[in-house]
Amino acid sequence: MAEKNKSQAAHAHDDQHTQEHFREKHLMLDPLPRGQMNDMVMEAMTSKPTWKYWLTVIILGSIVLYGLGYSWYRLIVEGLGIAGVNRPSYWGIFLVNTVFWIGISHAGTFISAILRVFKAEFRRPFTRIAELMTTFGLVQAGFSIFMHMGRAWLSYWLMPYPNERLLWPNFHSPLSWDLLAITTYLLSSTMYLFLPLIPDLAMARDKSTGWRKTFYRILAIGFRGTEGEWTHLRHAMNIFAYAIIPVMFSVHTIVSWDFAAATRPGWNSTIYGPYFIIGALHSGMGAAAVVLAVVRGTMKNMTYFIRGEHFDAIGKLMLIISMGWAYFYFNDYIVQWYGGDKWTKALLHFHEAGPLGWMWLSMLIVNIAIPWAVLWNSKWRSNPWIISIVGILINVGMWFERYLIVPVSLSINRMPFTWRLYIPAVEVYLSLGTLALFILFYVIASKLIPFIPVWEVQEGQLAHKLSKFGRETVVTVSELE
Amino acid sequence: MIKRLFDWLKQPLGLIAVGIVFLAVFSVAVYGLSLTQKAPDQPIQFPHNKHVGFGIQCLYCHPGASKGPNAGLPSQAKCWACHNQIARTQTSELLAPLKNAVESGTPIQWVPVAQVPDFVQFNHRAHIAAGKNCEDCHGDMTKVTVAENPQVFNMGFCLDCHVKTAGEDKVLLNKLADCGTCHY
Amino acid sequence: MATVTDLNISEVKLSEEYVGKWGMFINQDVCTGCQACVAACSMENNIAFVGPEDAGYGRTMNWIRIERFWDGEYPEIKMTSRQPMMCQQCGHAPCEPVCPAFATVHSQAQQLNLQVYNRCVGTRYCANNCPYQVRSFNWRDYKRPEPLPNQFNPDVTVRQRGVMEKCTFCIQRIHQAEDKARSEGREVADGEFTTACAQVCPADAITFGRVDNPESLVSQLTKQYEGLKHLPELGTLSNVSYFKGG
Amino acid sequence: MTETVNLLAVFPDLEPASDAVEQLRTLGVTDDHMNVISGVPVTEPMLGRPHAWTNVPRIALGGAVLGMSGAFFLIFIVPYLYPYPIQVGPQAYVPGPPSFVILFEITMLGTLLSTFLGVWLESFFPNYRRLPYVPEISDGKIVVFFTCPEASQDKFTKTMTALGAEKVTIAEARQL
Amino acid sequence: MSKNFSRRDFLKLAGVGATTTAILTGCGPASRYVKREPYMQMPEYTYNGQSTYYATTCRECAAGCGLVVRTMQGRAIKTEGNANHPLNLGKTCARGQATLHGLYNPNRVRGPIKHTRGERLYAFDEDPFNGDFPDVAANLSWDDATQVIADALTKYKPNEIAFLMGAAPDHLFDFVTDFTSATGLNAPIRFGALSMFEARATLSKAAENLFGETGLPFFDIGGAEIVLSFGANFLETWLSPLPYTRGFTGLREGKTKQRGYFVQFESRMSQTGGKADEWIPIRPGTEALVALALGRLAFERRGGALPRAFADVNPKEAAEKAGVEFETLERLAVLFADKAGALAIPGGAALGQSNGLEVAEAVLALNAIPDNFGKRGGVYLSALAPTETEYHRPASPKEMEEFTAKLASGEIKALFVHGVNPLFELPKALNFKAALDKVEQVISFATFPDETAVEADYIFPDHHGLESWGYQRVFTGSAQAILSGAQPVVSPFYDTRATVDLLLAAAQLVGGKFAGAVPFKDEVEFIQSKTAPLKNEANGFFSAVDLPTFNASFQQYGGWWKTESAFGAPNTEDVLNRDFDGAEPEFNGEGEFYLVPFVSPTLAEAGANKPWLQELADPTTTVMWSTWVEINPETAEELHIDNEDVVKIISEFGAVEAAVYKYPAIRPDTIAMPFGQGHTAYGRYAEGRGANPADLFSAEYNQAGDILFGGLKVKIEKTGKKLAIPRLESMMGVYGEGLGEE
Repeated sequence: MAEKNKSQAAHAHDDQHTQEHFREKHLMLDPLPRGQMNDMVMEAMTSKPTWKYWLTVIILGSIVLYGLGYSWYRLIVEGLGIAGVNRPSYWGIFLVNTVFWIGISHAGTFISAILRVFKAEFRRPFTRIAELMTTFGLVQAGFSIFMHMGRAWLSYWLMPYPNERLLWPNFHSPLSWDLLAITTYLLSSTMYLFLPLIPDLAMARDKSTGWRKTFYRILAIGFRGTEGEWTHLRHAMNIFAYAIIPVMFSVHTIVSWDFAAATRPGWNSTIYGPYFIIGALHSGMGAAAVVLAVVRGTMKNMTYFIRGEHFDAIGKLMLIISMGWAYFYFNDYIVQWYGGDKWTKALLHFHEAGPLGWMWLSMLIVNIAIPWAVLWNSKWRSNPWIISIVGILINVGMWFERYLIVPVSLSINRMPFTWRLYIPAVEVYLSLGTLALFILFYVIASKLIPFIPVWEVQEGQLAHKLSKFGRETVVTVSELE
Repeated sequence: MIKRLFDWLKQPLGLIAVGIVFLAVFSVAVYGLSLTQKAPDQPIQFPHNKHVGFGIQCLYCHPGASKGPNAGLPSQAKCWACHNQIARTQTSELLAPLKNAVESGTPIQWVPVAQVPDFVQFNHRAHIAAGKNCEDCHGDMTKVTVAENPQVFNMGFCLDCHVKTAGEDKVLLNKLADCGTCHY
Repeated sequence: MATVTDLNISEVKLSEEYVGKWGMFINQDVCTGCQACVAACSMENNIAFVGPEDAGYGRTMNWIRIERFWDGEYPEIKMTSRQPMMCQQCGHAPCEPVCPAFATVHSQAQQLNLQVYNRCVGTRYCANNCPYQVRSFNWRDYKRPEPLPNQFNPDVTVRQRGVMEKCTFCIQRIHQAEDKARSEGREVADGEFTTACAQVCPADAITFGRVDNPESLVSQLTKQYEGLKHLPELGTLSNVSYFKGG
Repeated sequence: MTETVNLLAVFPDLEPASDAVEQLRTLGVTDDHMNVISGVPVTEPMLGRPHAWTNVPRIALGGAVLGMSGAFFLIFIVPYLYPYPIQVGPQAYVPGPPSFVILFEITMLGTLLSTFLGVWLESFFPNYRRLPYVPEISDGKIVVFFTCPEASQDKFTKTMTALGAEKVTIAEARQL
Repeated sequence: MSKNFSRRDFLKLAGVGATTTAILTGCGPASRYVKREPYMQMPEYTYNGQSTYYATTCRECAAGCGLVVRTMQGRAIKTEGNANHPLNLGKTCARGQATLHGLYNPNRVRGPIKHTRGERLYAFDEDPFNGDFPDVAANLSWDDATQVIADALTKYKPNEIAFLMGAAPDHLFDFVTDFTSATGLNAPIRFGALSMFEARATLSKAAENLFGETGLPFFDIGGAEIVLSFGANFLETWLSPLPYTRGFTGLREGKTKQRGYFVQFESRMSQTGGKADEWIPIRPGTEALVALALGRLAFERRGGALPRAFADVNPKEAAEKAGVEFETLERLAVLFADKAGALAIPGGAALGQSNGLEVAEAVLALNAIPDNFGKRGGVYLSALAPTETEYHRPASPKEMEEFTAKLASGEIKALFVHGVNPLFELPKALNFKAALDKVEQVISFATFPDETAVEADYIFPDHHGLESWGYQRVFTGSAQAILSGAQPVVSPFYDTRATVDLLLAAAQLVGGKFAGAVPFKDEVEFIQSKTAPLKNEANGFFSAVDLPTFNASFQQYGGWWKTESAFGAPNTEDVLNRDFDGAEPEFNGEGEFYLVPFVSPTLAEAGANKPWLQELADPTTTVMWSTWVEINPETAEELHIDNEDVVKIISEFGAVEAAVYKYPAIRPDTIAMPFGQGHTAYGRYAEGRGANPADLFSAEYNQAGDILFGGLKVKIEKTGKKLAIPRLESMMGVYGEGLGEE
């Protein structure tokens, strides 16, 4: 009897221990009262900015002013000659950045739409942060496209509208598909960012005073949380979650068609669509990990919302995507190689052994070798430092990949008399400008937008329970919707 | 300090002041814009209506129209050939610039009125040969003094007429509506 | 008003059927690489010079370039036949469909590949997709100090920065000749006019004319020398034929 | 017509709120006259409320149709709007595969735009009028909002308090 | 995009704030309005917007090609070849095309200037593509100028006055010849760097020695079946490149029903050599040996008694010395002997060696084997121009040295320089600058602010060639005798004056024998007095009933020429009946490399100030805008020199620096450099660009008086600097550089 009691006590102790363990590990099993979570999020957002914050804003702001403002002004007034583009590398870093930023933007949709559709519960606290990445990234992509144009002030000609010239855009051109797709994607991802934000804005409205109150009152558009409002919102979000996935796939596929539809050696590849998508997710997930780690490290109360389990989950995705990317890259490579076209062979050789061979090699190392070497270990995966370093590396690697695809591949064509290297010039400033603007957007948004969708977290916490199956305590999730 | 300024601006008087400043800036901008849209003045207020009224053919002064791309402006020798014989030329104040120009041997600096952008390669001869009349594009010169452009010579204006001219003739339409007909 | 509905929409010509209108035959065997065509083209078409830095960086604006390669090793080395490359005025041009603004389109009347400067927004996609790499882009507003602009040909637009340009087969001369022939009520005769490059070529390596007329000199020469097209495997149906020679 | 009054009952949790809905119904308040305001999406079955009707999917469908017709316009009508055929390379005036791309993108744009618009239309957003509300909703409270005869206001208040309502007040329209 | 530049300049000036304004106005009509000035007196043959074409003569080199210039509203738009002109038959070279960039060059002498020697004639900055570099304004009137010349004519004794003129045998030369011979002044002397690099003196001397009469041989390449060229760069700048290029087309297109075979012997592959079916890199200096060996082998193949000329040579030894396989020589000898239309041409750096004359003679003698003299596909003597009785070649460098010595001795007090830029064109070794310093008064008639003009006391600019009247004798290249006519196609752009008019005015001012020597009203009258006798000549291209008609036709057709061939058949009796010792030349200098200087085919001696010529890719290396030195890649590897390394090339007489171009078609013991750049004045596009290989030359001459530009041995030294040479070709695509190791 005593023994039984003892064992029961031990069991109870074990139970408690298990529960503790679960609470510590899983946000969903560590519920806090809603009000407290609200306060935590509000505090993170409204706390008085430190000097470090202002310093960051000033540094980023000046990079944006010089890189995007002044350099772009020069680019427009003096022409693209101050950039490094030439014959035959007519496209340079601008297009690299476009592809890169569109790639980054894919992670946001992936996390908040695909994971929502598949009810991956770990997504809950960071859907917002990821969605912001979509919108902010797309803005940079758009900027990069307009920078790249020789006469950017005439870019409105690419929009279909009736005019006295009796001319419409050319819908045969992958670029005009691109423009439509990016516009669609930018609009829909912004809307998709906004819809789940409304309840949180309403929360912020209720919790703030002063100018913030006005600000959030306007943004919350009068949301109260009635049954009807929730129903409309839920339906809309559901539609969005499903519909935005093909849009997202189409965007990067079309971006890949800009290259794949061309007659150039190396570009003309049928695998480019999926290959670009997996590449986009690769860099996007990496960027998401970095952003999460930074948000967790710099903002108040975020250690509660963002935990090792989230990095763990992202790490798993990164590992899988890295494998997928390797598979697609190899697929593209072997088919091109096997085809034996002399120009394609020259191009592959140029990639590997040319002056930028180091880039090719490091691309393979950081995109494949490092994720595979590091991310199999769940302890390492859960460490924000490790995963964000891997994330940064993957992003560098993916940027290299795009660099190899755009200017480096352009160096080689069917007219060897024109082969020439591309040496970036003012593009570097403009690229840094877009990067700084991307970060600056986050830095500013961190003070204006509730980064954690509290209602979604609470919804998740309500749905999670610890249940006992026989002797084991496991997590169960009830489907609320 | 700034707060007080804002407070002052929020009250009705402040709002009115803001409104006035805004209106002033806006109208200056609009005026500036309208200035850029205006052609400079002609050196001589040339009365087209009178000259056409005397029965002078367009091609007399602008003979290039039937010969080549530009209609051309008459040389002052041509003006003077007639005006020399008109007594009033010697005294008229309006004609003083002409007299001065001829006597000093400096060309008159006309300001072209009807013009197409320089990326449009326009050829008068082809249009005259196709049976177009001057007034189809330049308007009725018996009604204007200093020439004005009745039309905005934009692409729609040109293309519309080209398409109408081609009518059912598809070969001609191909030719007339080809981008390379005007732009090269 | 005739609209396109009256026309046969699926009028796209198959490669076997395609016959261009204007074309060139280039006899590389006699081309001496003297650059007279480059100079003539630049003078005729108001092409900008770019200066050493840009020229050395692959930004030359010339619409025609003369390529030469090396064959063998010293002392058995030879220069390959000089290869003048200009826009091949493809019948099925890869550059055309990729322009989002319809700035480069196919002229139905002249069967030429047009570049409409004022419509160009400068995406440079066409240049990427041109397998012959013959398009040049106005990277800057290239300066031609006074009084050099006096030399400008008024029949050809002076291009602004940010605009793509390329060989037009001297379309201004085509128009002039056609206009003249029309006013005289006849067809343009073979050899009545020619492009600036063909006109100047001291070696008569370039011949220009109607390729749809089997009697024209260019057709005759193409036939006689069994002229070959560049990169025919791409199906561009170029209108310039080359004879490499030995 | 009896005078009615709008009441707000603030509940800390889902169960008492659903009980309250049940209770109200027995007290003769029809479903039309109640509403539940919450900070998390509580679904109708949880509260035992009838299914709320939404037109968002229909509006989305309408948008899709609109988008598709816009796409058809661009694909099939626009090439014929030119007074002359513009030919690019070897492609037909109405190119096959590219048309699908345009069709897809613009249809999706229509769908998503109208979905978004649907939310606004259906919820009468933006709405800056004064509305009955209590800020505690944001902190996870569930508010049952109902209309009852003025006469029985006390009875309703008591019932609600008994069911666990933290606060029962007259619903005051307030600036959100 | 505009004929007027207002919008563009506006944009450039605009600061950040002004950009919006500029764009807005740029869209508005105001920016489009330019004041239009109509003609005051419209010429009756012109209509606005219609082109007028004028026939004239190209003055870019001395060849004398006919041009038709398209003008519109008084602006010259485009030069085209004169299709009637027998010399060029409607074609031009690149320089002829770019002549408009001379006419409208941003740096010209804008009027008569009194000037301190050495002072700049235009502002200049390192970057000629930005900024405005105005020319020095005129500070004299033309009356003053006339007075200055009149003063010079009266102040100095006749033998103290000298005229130095360009190589072109034109009306000005005739005028000055008449003027000086009638007044006892020194006879004018003509010189041009091209004639120096063509070794024209050697070629004509060889012809004289072999054929017994003076004259410039003409080689009918078009009619030949096999052509052996010993360094002759006839497709580039040699003598008259257009007819020779036409001849080459004839060779290739097989007017003889068979594609002709072309072999080039030279140590560095020239543009011409690049077109050869066989390029044979023989050692510099062995050209004569190789020619003699080929002659002997060919004769042996044909059979018969070996002539004296080829008797002494040992072909095997010759092949070994020249660094050629003996079998190659044998094979070529067979080809040469068996073909009816065989032709051998001497030229290029081979003649600029101490045995240059023998090279020329030996190669010319080869033509005796097929005995093609005076026959189709063979060697002719060039037709003399209609007003000419004897071939009159420009001064050889040796004669220039004598002239320089005369200047240096102070014998000449006043020097008139026209149409030549001796400070650039003459090798530094001649020290013309020092000689010029000794001359009391230097008057330049330069159109452009060239080096010599900078060292002149007065500059009285002549019109540009397209603004001036004249005629020019065609000295070679055409079967017909041609007097090419020139007329202004546009009115002078600046305040310039024809030198003939200026000299006439000065002569009138001085009066006396000067006025009597040239009794003409103006330049045109002088020209017409010279062309008038042609009216009565038979077989003219046009005939005229009276003189005015003749003069009008002369202008309209761009000159006068005969319809029948005027080629001379050389007297060939003694050609093979002479001894050749086959000795190798002596090379100057200690260095390990033979230096092959060649004239840049696109720039030549005076093209450097024309931006489009600068931007033309060199036909062999595709280099633009600069000077390079060609080194065999293997040699470069041995010396650890890479592309674009700046090396110092040192001869005993000077040193220049240039960037290396690894040129695969040059002998490993040879380096080559183009002539044409290295200006220290001459306008913003020419100045401070590249180097001049003529700085390396020694002041030594061959028997014919040509400088030994092909007889130098030089050292090269690395400087450690790098200098990008802009090239059109891709280093990756053409040379595989930067593609990674294979």
